[in-house]
Order: sequence, then C-alpha cells, then structure tokens
Amino acid sequence: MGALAGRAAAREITFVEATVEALREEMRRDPAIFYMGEGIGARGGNFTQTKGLYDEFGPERVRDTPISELGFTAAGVGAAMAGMHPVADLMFADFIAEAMSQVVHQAAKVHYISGGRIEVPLIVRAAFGVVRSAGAHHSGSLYPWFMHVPGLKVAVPSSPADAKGLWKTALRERCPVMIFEHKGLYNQKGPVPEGEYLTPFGQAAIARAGRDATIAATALMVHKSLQAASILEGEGISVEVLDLRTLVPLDEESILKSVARTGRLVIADEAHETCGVGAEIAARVAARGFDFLDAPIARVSMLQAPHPFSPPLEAALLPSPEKIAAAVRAAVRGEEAHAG
Amino acid sequence: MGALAGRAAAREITFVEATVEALREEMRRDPAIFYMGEGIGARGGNFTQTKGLYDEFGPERVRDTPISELGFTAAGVGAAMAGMHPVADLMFADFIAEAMSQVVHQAAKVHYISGGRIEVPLIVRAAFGVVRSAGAHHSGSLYPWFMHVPGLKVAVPSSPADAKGLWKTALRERCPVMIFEHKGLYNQKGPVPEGEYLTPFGQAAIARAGRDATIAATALMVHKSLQAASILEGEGISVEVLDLRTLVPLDEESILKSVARTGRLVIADEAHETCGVGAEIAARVAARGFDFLDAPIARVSMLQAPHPFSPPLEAALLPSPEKIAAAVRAAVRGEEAHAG
Amino acid sequence: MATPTTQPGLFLEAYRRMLLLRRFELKAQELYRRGEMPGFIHLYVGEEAVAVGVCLHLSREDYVTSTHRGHGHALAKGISAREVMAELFGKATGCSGGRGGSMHLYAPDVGFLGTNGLVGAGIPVAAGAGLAAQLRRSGQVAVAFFGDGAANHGAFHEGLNLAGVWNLPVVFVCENNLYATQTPLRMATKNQDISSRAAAYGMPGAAVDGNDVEAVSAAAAEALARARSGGGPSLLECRTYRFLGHHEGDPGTGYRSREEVEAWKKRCPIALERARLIERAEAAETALQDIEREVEEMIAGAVEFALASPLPDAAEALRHVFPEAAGSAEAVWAR
Amino acid sequence: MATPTTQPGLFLEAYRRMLLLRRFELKAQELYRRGEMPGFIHLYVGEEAVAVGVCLHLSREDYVTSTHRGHGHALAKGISAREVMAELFGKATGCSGGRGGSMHLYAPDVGFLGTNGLVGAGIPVAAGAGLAAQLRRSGQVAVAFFGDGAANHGAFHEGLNLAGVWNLPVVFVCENNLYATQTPLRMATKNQDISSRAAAYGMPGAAVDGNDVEAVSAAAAEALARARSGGGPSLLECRTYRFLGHHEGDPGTGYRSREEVEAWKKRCPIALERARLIERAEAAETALQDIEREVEEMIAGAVEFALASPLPDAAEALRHVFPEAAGSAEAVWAR
Ligand SMILES: Cc1ncc(C[n+]2csc(CCOP(=O)(O)OP(=O)(O)O)c2C)c(N)n1
Ligand SMILES: Cc1ncc(C[n+]2csc(CCOP(=O)(O)OP(=O)(O)O)c2C)c(N)n1
Ligand SMILES: [Mg+2]
Ligand SMILES: [Mg+2]
Repeated sequence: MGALAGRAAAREITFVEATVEALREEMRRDPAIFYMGEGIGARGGNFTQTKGLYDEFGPERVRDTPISELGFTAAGVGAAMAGMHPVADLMFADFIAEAMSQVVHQAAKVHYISGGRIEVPLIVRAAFGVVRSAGAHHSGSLYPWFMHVPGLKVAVPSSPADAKGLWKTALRERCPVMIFEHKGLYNQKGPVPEGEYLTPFGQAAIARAGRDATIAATALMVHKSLQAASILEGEGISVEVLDLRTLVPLDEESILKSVARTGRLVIADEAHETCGVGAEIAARVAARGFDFLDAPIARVSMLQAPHPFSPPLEAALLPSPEKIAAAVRAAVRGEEAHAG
Repeated sequence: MGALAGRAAAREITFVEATVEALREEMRRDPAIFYMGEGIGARGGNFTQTKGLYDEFGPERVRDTPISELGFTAAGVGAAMAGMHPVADLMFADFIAEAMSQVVHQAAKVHYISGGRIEVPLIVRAAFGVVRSAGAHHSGSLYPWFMHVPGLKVAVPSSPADAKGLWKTALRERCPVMIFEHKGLYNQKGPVPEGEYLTPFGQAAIARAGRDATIAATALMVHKSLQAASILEGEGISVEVLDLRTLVPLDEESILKSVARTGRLVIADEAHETCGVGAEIAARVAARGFDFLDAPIARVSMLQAPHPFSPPLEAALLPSPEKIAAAVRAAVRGEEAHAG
Repeated sequence: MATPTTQPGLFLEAYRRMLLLRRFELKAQELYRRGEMPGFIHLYVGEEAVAVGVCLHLSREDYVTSTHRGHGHALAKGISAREVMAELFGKATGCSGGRGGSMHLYAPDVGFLGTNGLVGAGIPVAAGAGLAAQLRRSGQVAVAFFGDGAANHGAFHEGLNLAGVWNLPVVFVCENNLYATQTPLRMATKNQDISSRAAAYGMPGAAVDGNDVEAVSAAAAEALARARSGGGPSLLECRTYRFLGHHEGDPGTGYRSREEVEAWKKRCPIALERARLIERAEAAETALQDIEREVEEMIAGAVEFALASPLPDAAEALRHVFPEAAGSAEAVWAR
Repeated sequence: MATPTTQPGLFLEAYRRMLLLRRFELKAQELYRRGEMPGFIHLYVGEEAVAVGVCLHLSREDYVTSTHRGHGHALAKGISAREVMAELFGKATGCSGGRGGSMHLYAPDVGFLGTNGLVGAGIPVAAGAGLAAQLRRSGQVAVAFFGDGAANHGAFHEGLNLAGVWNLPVVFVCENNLYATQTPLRMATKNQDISSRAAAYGMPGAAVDGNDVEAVSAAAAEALARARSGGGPSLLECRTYRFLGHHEGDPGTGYRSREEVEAWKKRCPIALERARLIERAEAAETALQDIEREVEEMIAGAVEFALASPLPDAAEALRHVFPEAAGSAEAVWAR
C-alpha cells in the first residue's frame, strides 16, 4: 500500500508466504522464538503457514502438538514467562475458545498483576473468517472478544506486505499479540519488501483516499470496501477506505481525522456485529467525533446468527461489497435528504 | 421497581433469596430442571445461591461437580439436548472462560445448525463484578463476549424482584440463557412478589424518570446511576435511569425513546469498555437515534486494565456514581456550551 | 438369555450397514471431487466396523455424539442416507436443514446429537445425555465416538471423570486410527494404549480390533449391557485405520507409508465380514448380492434426492437463532 | 554421590522453612480477622511439608507454578516474607506491586511464576517453563503444585500429556488434602489414587505421606533428579490435610468431622519433624528455639514492613497493562 509505493524492488509473494518469511527472518535473529501447533511441523501447517520452517529450524523449534489447545497455549505462557518467545498457532480462530482461559486470564494479565515484573511475549496465531462454507465451527472471526480484554494486542493484516511487517513487529513486542489472518487472503499475492520491514502497530493505512465517506475496514473487508468504493465511484461518490491493521492499539486519530474530512462513517468488518469492531469504533466516534458527523454511523458486519453451512444462507449474513456500498449510499443520500 | 408499585403484599427478601425462590418454584413445577456446580449441594453454594435446594430436591437434581467447568457445562448441553433443563453454575463469571467452547460453540449454536430441530435450554449462571478486592481472576463481568455470540440470551438483574422474575422467565425459555448476577447485589433486600412472577426478557425498566439525560445501566450500575441522579438533582439536572435487565434481547426501543426525550445518553456498565455494552448501545443509537442526540454519547465502564488487587487502583478503574455524574454533567454542560 | 451378539442375522445386518457406510462415503467423495459439494468432508472409509459394531446394539432412543468424521455414525444410528446426503449439499431437506453440513449433522428423532467441528467436544456432551437418561431412569444409554487425537484433549478427561464418578450409562468409543490429521499417535502421547487410560477414571477399559465388526460388536454389547444395568461407563478402544486422507483433498500419504496403508487395506472390515458370512454359511452369495444392490439403490436414491432438493431460502437466514415457540422443537420427544 | 536427602542440616533447614510458612499463615490469619487485609486468603496451615520438602531441592533458577493456596509455595521458593506480606495488603512494595494479591504472587528473580486464581491453570504453565528449560538445555526444572481438585480439570490432562510426550523436566506435585472446597475427593472422582493417573501419561507416579517432610523430600529429590538428567516428568501425590477452612471465613467444619480434623492435627508436619530432629540428636532444643525466635522476628519484621509501606498511586492504575519498554521486565534474566 502507500508505504510501499516508493520501493522498487519488492517482489510479489503471497500473504501466507510473507508470514513465513517474517517468521524465518525473526527465528534466525532470535533463538528465543519457537512455534507450536497442530500439524505445523513437517506438514507445514493447515494453510502452509509454516512451510519450510521445520526443515530449517527442526522439530524442537517448530513443534507439532497433540490436540491440546489449552495445554500448548498454557505452555506458551509458561515458556514466555521463562524468557522464550513462543508462537501458539490455534489453527482456526474458533479454536481459541478451547484455550480461552489461558489467553485471557494468564497471557493477558500476568504482566499487569505481576506489577510489570514478568513479560509474556506470546504470539497467538489464528486463521479466521468465511471461506468455502466451512460452517459453524470453522468460520468465526472472534477478535472482538480479545479487544475487550486489556493486555492483548490484536493485529488483522490485509496485505502480504503488512502480513510480513506486522508479524515482524509482533515478534519484537514484549506483550502477548494475537494475529488474526483471514483465510481468504492467504493466497493473495502482493509486493513484499525483502529483509527488514516492520509495520508499526496502531497506525491505520489509507487504502484509498476519498471525500464523501470513510469506510474503516479490517483484513478481507478492506478489499471488499475497495470494491464498494469502485462501485460508488461510478455513482459519483468518493470514498476513503481506512485499513485499520491493528485493532489493539486502535488508530483512533486516523479514523477521527478521516471522518472530520468526510463527515460519514461506515465500519466494515467480518466479525459478528454485536459488541464488535464497529460497535467500538462507532462508540468512540460518537463520543469524540460527534461534531464531525453529517450522517448516522453504519456498521456492515456478520449478522447475528451462527455461520450457516449452506451457501445462500451464508451469503445472506456476510458483509459484501454491495452491502458496504449500500451503507455508504444511505449515509450520503440520507444526509442529502436531511440537508434538502 | 415500577411494576411492583401496585403490589401490597410483596415481602422483602434478598436478591440471592429471590433467585433461590425462583429456582425452587420452577423445580417443583418442572422435573426436567436440575442444577450443577461446585459446592452447590449441601453447602448451598459459594454465595448461598442454592441454599435449601439440596434439602428439598436431593443430590441428583442439586448436583455437586468436580472442578470440571468444561465437563459439566458440556454435560449440561448434552442433557439439554436430551430433553432436560439444566442449570450450570460457573460460580465466578471469570470461570466461564474454562467452558468457553462449550457455551459458544455448542450451547449457542446447536439450535441454529440443527435447522431448529434441537433445543438447548441450558442456563449458565455466573456471579460477576467487583467486590472486596477479589483481584484479577474473580472480578470480571465478561457478558459482552456472549452478547457478541448469536444464540445466547443474557440477563443482568438489578433488583430482588427482577432476579426472581428473570430467573423464572429464563427457566421457561427453550434456548440457552446466561444469567449474570452482581456479587454486590446478592445481599440487597427488596420487595419480591410471592409465587408466579415473571419479568419479560427484552424490556428495560425506567428506574427513575427524568428530562435532561438518559443513563442506560446494568445490574449494580443501576444503583450507582441512581446515586448519580441524586447528586445531579441537587445541581438541577434531571436524569432518567434505564435498567436494561436483559442485554440479549436488548430493549433498543426504550433506549431510543428515552434519548428522544432527553437528547443525551450515558451508558453505565461495569464490564470493560472496549467492545462492551456501552459500545453496542452507542453504535445502535449512533445509527438509529442520531437525530435525537444533543451531545456526544458517553460510556462509563471499567477502564482497560485487568482488575488490580489493591483498593486504590481498583477504585481508580471502576465506574462510580461520581464518574457517572461527571459524564452526565459533561453531556449537559457541553451541549449548553455548544448551544451558547 | 441370548446376548445380542448371538442374535441370528445380526452380522448380515452388520454387513449391510457397513456396506451402506462405505458406498455412501465413496459416492460423497466422487461428488465432492467433481466440485459439486461445498465445505469440507472427512470420510470414514475403512472404519465402518466401529460405528456399525457399536450401533447394532443401540435403539432409536439411545444417544450418540460424533465427530468431524461422522457420516458413518449418523448412518449407523439411523439417519437416512437421503437426509445426510442432502445435508452435505447444504439443501433444505438435509437433516440439519442445510444449516449444518458434514460436521453438524443432527437428528433428534434417532437420538443423534451431532457430528462436531470441535475435536473432543462430543465426549462430555454424551456424558450429559447419559446423565439425562440416568435422571429419568429411562434405560437409555449414550455413546460418544471420538478419535485417538481427541483423547489428548481436556474434554476427554473431564467427560470420562464425570461419567466415572456419577456412574453414568455411557460408552466412550475411541476410534484409534493411529493418526490425528498427519500426526502419528506416538507424537501426541507417550502412552499409546488409550484403553489403559480408563483406569484413571475407575472404569473398565478394553481394546479391540476395530476392523473386525464381530469383535467390536461383542465388546460394545458387553459395555452397553453394563451401562444399561447401572454398572456405569466404559472406555472401548477400537484399533482401526482410515483408508483415505484426513479430509478430501489430503492424499493421506507422505506421513503414512504405502506399505502401512496397503497392509490395513488388506484388512478391510467389509471384505472380512463378507468372507466370514460365506464361510460360516450365514448368508448365500446371492443374498449378499441382493444387499449390495439394495445399498447401491439407496445411495443412488439419496444422491437423486439431494440434487433435486432446493437450497434454503436466503430470506430465512436469521431464522432458528432462537426457538420460535416454547416446546416447538423435536427434542421434546425425549421427555 | 550423596543424594540431596542426606545432606547434613537439610532437615533442620526444612524445619526452619516449615516454621516460617506456619507462622506467616497464622499471622496473616490474625491480621485478616482484624479486617486489615483486603480480598480473600487461602491458608496453607498443615501442608507445609509439601512445599518445603519439594523446594528444598530447587535452586533459584528453577521454576514453580502455584495455586490459590500459594503463600507457602512462594515462601518456600524464596520470596521474602516482607514482600509476600506487603502484597497481601496490596502495598506498592509487595512482590506484585500490589496489583496481584494473595492469588497473584509473582517473583521472576526466584523463578516463581505465580500463585493462581484459576484451579489447574498453573499445571500446563509449568510444562511450558520446563519446555523453555529443555529448549535452552539450561538444566532448570519446573514444578507445578496443585490440589486434588485440580486433578479433575482438563488442564491437568493436557499438561501432563504434553510433558510426557515431550519428556519435559517437570515434576507435578499434587497436594491431595482430600477436599476441594467442601467437596470430598470421593465425590469428585471414582479413582481416588491420583498418583495412579501417571500411567495414563506414561510417566512414573508415586504417593507419599505429605505430612512427612523427609518422605516428601526423598520422593521429590528422586523425581527432580530424573527430570534434571533428561529422564522426563513425574507425578508426585502428597497426601496431606489442611488444618483450617478452605479460605479465611470458612470454619472448615460441617463437611469434615471433628475427629478427622483432630487426627490430622496430631500428625502436624512441623511437630513431627521437630521430634525427629531431637530424637536423632540432629539439633539441640536451644538451636530449635533459636530458629523459632528468628522466624518470629522475621514475621514481625514482615508485618511492620507491610503496614508501613505505601499503597500504590491511583494515578498509576493504567500502568503495566503493556510493557513500557522492550526488555524492561525482569523476566529477561532468564535468557
Ligand atoms: C478442538 C479442535 N482442535 C483441532 C481441530 C482440527 N482438527 C480437525 S480433525 C483433527 C484430527 C482429529 O484426530 P482424531 O481425533 O484422531 O480423529 P480422526 O480424524 O483420526 O478420525 C484436527 C486436529 C478441531 N477441529 N478441533
Ligand atoms: C477453574 C476454577 N474453578 C473453580 C474455582 C473455585 N475454587 C477455588 S479453590 C477451589 C477448590 C480447589 O481444590 P483443590 O484443587 O483440591 O485445592 P485446595 O483448595 O484443596 O488446596 C475451587 C473450586 C477456581 N478458582 N478456578
Ligand atoms: Mg485419529
Ligand atoms: Mg484439595
């Protein structure tokens, strides 16, 4: 995106390859880093998300686990407290529920309740979101749960370059970081700088500049929002798309600045709507950007039903470019109606 | 509250006694109801929340469990699917994390993903909130996690009468219901009707009527909000306090109606702020009540840190009548300044 | 009293059911490979003797919880091939109305409490169904099927411990196919004798040849009789093998040697039982061929039904999040 | 080579530490009862031989995870009585800066990875600390203390299974005091021989008299030596009893008979060891009295320190949610 524009040399690799590259570089640099998960060793992971790491770093540092999400996440907490920098790969985001207590009551809290004396630099990795009708136990997003819990940082990369950059930043943080990767992005290609490349936490990127409305979006929804923006461009509506990149910390300043310019805000996110990303952003803007708003804030999120298997039901509940465009259109037209 | 005004005969009993009364009445009525938890048998529960039930209904229906939250919650799911109506008492709300997967992936989803063929009338009971510096693992609220998950109803009673009424309603629902009870309310006394008394889900109560601002509040925060209203009354500010009573379903209509009258909204809730109750309500009002608002929406919640043990730290992070009053004051004065 | 294992015709019925499971899975594979099926499927080919050997001894009122690899359990417990196949296609006529899919098959009318997307999750759920039976003194039993991989999940521990201390009428059936995805059991636990874990919970444990439907049947009959008569739970480990990959798309090689796979295929539970029936003259070749034809027809009918069925109406996507009316669902039958 | 159990003066040291634990708890009880302490405390009185018998054989670099009943583990592992006492009062000088309290004591400088508010939670965390030691080939070991109640939690199962299959240098110490809150062990599990569960994970298990510090010491020394020398994990069940209620406020009666409580009190681990030291002439009465005085002084000093210490500054309530600077915390010492 923007940050990359000036770099001539960036090759194109896939999102998932970019994450592996980040891991490889960081594991070479820091012997404290090791990786745990189911099928992430010789097999290279369900999503090829560790491909090649086992061959280079061996079975100790790229460690297949039994089906014990609670156990190996807790082991990650213990190893992190003891000075290591583990990655616990939970495979599907839905499976974090198996290790919920370990993430929220141990990893997130130890630093604070030890009076800052102990650090827990644990990475929790999870693949999220809907692809191919995976159904009720393999489609969830669930990061809003972890935004609610103080002590965890949460990253949601949308591009191969940010995937690399956010991973490298995460592996240098001293706190627990949760990295949520949309399964639908893993095979998307894009330019990724070789070598050292860090994406800062807490800085949204302007994926597309615009005047009439702001869409704050995450991960795959950044792309769907850009599609929505293209649709709307044809209708004479100029849309700014913000890629949030991290949800904790959340770049509230960039959102407020954009809304100050556009006067309208739509939040596009694939997690469920209630108490979700859009709720939090809407609340912050309703508190601190109230005077900027020319129209009601709209959310486009997964509607409040479990993920159904059947494709037409799934599609009916999910956010889409069309739904995002409709929300923007309503905000823009509604205000015109209001003004007229 | 309001609903009770006309009833002359209501005795005063405590909140926790009211819950036991509801359980007793319903267990007599419906042999499918049984109760599971740690120390809830002969001991009567950590909070006396089952006192007397063991004596009346015996060890089969009032069943002490091992320390296996995952196991007995899942057993509750299985028993519910098999036609029973179990109560799984998780003791502290924090401990629901031990059974997260069972609550969100099994209990909440089975009805939907079975195409409506199977019901899971499981009650999950939990005591939440801060009392007496219980620290990081015994003070949490956590219901926002479950508002995020479709398929669960969530009740947060504030008074003995509603405690009884919401329990009785819950035990007649055919879906999973989570009942969160603030520990600080258990020993509060109030009038409670004898016998049949049902509080409907999805209907907020006006705990106090007012003109200048609306406070939407939950559980103990209803009482803190009433204290705030008293403070503000002395300053000439007339506050309406809404007791939400259930969070799923959420009585959006009553909130919008109140805000339409007062023009200002503060949400007072003890759960953490980010992606919390206030976030959801602010987002809904920012979407559907935008034109009613004369001031930014404010949230008064637990600030984003784990619950510290030391009293001064705890107090600094928690919502209080003073903080609620300050938020209302800012909303009212801010708007005056704005208008002036 | 004749034990169920000696009922005449029992193993002919077993043969019929195993064949149904096998043909169903191979047909699902074919359709999936043609790109006609959404989602992911985990096939049960090679393990048929386990589901069938156990379910031979269950009535409609008994409960079963299952896994991600659950088509076989669903069929063995009595959901029709039509309803299962339609569900795999996400059709409105599927056993879960299309909302579930392969990993969320449900059928309260035959006591089938779900395949499951979460490994291990069904284990303590079965304990709960058994608890319901115990509380009602209904004589029902519950069976949890699960894999070797699931035995390392906390749900196994808590579920078995609860069943043990509460003396629940449950049989825990571990389908030990030696792998969890690509991870061999020896990389997942130091003590590979899963049946020995029963001791930790004070219940009997037994291991049987999971490719021998008669052995499974005998062991299951014993454990189920114990459960029904108030003798409490058991752990039954059935040692078996999946002939195909972990899910459709996984070739199932790489982590398993060709020799190992071939050796197990030689021990095909269906071929084994067919030979026995002939050898013992319990069935004539023609009777078996009749069964085979009947099964083929049933599968063909199921596919036809599934393909002809409508998809659910998108306008109903928000329906069934909550029950529509008190007591509306079929679950109430059980009360 | 002399095993640690035969080191001269070892049991005198054990006596000193047990006494420290005992006097600390009784003083905490007294202060709590006066209403001077916020929160809840779970006292370790009666179980001192377990923490002390095990920690005798740990160095500063070794790791310990603990429970809600963890003051004894914290002191035995080497946090000063001052720092623990100050923490119980929520003071800025407490080992967790007042942010933790009784159930969240931490001290990376002595390898103490926390008491814990969640039952069972520390078990797999210790496996992780052991894994860190194994990966670094540092020779450190990790010990998880936990109760009989915790042994029925999934965290026990997953933690022990991981340690078994990865051959981690961990000793799992179950403090079986026969009750979890008011629930007797027999209501929580059918197989009350917790040490026998070790077999399920392919590791050695042993049960010892948890009120005999020499027995605990011998068994712990063996298990720790095995862990240190690459022999993998062990499960050590120490059978003991809490003399007081579950937490301050619980009388500890009702669910336990007076006879049972009295019988165990007669087996006080401290009195037992004192008598032995005298009998074997390993210590003169005067030397023991010196120790007793020294301990009293230490406790008095701790109370004085705690009471005189400031509370944390409310303005800092949001500090330490995230680390302030890369590599700032003490944990880095371990690398
Ligand atoms: C809790 C959970 N963890 C991980 C997975 C991913 N997963 C699906 S199947 C499987 C392997 C299961 O192995 P096993 O229990 O032996 O059953 P099998 O596939 O061999 O029949 C895994 C790891 C899951 N679905 N749920
Ligand atoms: C996960 C969890 N469940 C329940 C509790 C409540 N609780 C605190 S201590 C305790 C009993 C623990 O028993 P045991 O493990 O035997 O330790 P003991 O108190 O006997 O030392 C219980 C149930 C908790 N803190 N955490
Ligand atoms: Mg397997
Ligand atoms: Mg105990």
